[in-house]
Amino acid sequence: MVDLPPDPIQMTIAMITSPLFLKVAIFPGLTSIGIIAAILTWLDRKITARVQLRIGPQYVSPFGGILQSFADLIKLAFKELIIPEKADRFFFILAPVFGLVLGAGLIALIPFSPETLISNVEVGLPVFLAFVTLSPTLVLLAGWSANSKYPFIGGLRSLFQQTGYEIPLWLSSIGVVMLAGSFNLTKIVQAQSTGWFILPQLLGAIIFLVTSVAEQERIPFDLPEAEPEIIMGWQAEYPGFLFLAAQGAGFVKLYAFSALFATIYLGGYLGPGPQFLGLFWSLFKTTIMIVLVILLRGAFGRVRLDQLLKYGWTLLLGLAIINIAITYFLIEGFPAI
Amino acid sequence: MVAEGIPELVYYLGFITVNTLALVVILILLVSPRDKKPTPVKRAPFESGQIAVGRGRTRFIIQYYPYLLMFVVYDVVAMFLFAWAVNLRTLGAAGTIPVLVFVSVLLVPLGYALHLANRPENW
Amino acid sequence: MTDPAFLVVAAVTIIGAIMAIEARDLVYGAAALGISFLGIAGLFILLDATYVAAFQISVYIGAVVVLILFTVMLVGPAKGEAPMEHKRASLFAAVLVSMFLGIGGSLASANAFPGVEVCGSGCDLQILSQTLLNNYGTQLELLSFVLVAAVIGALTLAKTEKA
Amino acid sequence: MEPLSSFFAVSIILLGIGIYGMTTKRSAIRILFSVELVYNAANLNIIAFSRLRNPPIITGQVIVLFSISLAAMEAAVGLAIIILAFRINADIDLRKLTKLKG
Repeated sequence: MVDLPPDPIQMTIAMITSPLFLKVAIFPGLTSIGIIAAILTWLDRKITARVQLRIGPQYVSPFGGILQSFADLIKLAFKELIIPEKADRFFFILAPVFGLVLGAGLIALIPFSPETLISNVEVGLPVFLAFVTLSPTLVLLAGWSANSKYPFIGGLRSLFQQTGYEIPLWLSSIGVVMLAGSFNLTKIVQAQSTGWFILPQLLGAIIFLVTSVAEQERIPFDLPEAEPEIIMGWQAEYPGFLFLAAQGAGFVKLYAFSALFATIYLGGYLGPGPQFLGLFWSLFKTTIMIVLVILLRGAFGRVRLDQLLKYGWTLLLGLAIINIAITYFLIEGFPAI
Repeated sequence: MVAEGIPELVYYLGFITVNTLALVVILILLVSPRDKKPTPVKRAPFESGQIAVGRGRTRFIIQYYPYLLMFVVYDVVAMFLFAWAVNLRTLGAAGTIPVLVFVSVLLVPLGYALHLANRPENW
Repeated sequence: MTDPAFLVVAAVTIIGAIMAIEARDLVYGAAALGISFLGIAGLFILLDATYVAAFQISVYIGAVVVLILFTVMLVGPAKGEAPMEHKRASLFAAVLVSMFLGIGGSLASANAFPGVEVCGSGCDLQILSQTLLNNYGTQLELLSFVLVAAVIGALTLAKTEKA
Repeated sequence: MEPLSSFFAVSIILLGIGIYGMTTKRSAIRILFSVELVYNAANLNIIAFSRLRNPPIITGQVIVLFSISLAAMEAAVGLAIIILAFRINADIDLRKLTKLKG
């Protein structure tokens, strides 16, 4: 009896219930990213409001307007997509979409806990940084495609801002690799079982935090979308849902970078208590980092582009190289050379 | 056959791309309202109220060109530093001398680029 | 016979390369070039060279293609894209390409030795770093001088003396 | 495992496209595209040969690390020359770059 190919219904059920699909679609995957990005939008507005002694969103739901961003999501979805006629339609629509995909792709590499890790890549950290290096290119293409002055200037600013902070971001994460001896993020977390890396790597952690805020293009480094100067920068021409995709990518990157900071410097899923609490610990540390980064928004003014570039290349790069030297002497002991 | 972890990453990226593209296409085709006769003003580029004059993709001075060039060079430096940082414990001092020379020699063009970038009359 | 992953990635690379040369607008060409380099990074992953693939993406697409995009935006769209090729050169080029493909095809079919399934020490990261620094240390130092020369040359070329 | 001939064929096709681009295109940036394509075809060949020989060795990947950095530098210098050419006669059509003095 010829064995029939498994009929498609069986196959789809098998696929949907496979553990990988559950991880991809539910926890570290798509739905959790959508919900967390929406909640972060609300949290960002709420905390900035409280810092400025006002109340912030409060109407949409009983406790503190937490569903405000879901209401915005529905409102923006029904807006008309006005694409300027001289705009380049292909890049105009695809650039924010792939910006969102790249931002969400970062979450797959981060080990929230050993069993909810989607892809345990041997070269985890360089792949993460490779995805991070690509997003300003998409912002440049988005700004260029809108074919109007302010978005183009915003796109160019994103390109030049990237050169200022990208190299210190890399060199500060090299300190972690030297201590852990591997790129694999799970091995980095396990290497921190004796002591978290934030203690020997304090300088590196500060540089990493500063440059990751610049990578997310949040205040004080939000030059590409500086509201007062170049009206929302590269997002100025974006209508309805595409504007949401452009904004959402920023909050997904905020979530991804805070999770990476918690994984690299604060010992990921390691913490007192039984082993299955790991997921709680990693999410707890990530939330602390998110609140810290959001508080930065309330406290600092915007940095000028030439200041950012000058200090990025002199101060941040020098501190990153000093951090590598310190870590080297920590490992090798002083009479090394 | 492929390195461990890459198929799941490709599966994840494919899953997200398909979902986002499907969402955008559905929104564009079905959900968002369509204006049959868009007035020219509606589709003009948004310049906070002013009439857009001149080319959209304006000319710009390349005062920050040295920084962009240094970004390419220090990307390459970071590539070798990552390779060195992975097994620093087994390499010891003998392995670090080439990297030390590599990084210190490459500080020279950084100085020249910073010197040039801070003098905008050169561009 | 050949696994589908390789066919998809190779098709993306080749179509990206053709688009990069033939695209009417230079920014489209630069984007197609980026996609072709992404395909080549995918081929590196198929060859178990994941470290090189990660840095091919970040150095090539993250820096070189961005530099090309920057120059295209600075220089490219000033003038309309004139129809460029003329017939005689493309005929000569087509002959050249077919001759190369011919040689390549024959060579490829000749040494069709299949690869070894497991590459133990051949693609281990630690051994990559050890060989890079122990056996190729001096080459690394000489490379730094080449990089210095290239950067200072590019800077002096691109700057103008407002004498 | 993918036999060497298919990787070799891909890199030969890329080489063919690169040479076609170099010979027929007049815009300097297009020629830079094709030079980069030929560079990548060579990198692909080096890694394919070093991975698919009988005991696979690692030196192929080390050589490609050096080659990627040199290609980045070559692109940087090429683009600086293009900017200079654009500044001199406002057009990067190679047939107009005939005056030898800078």
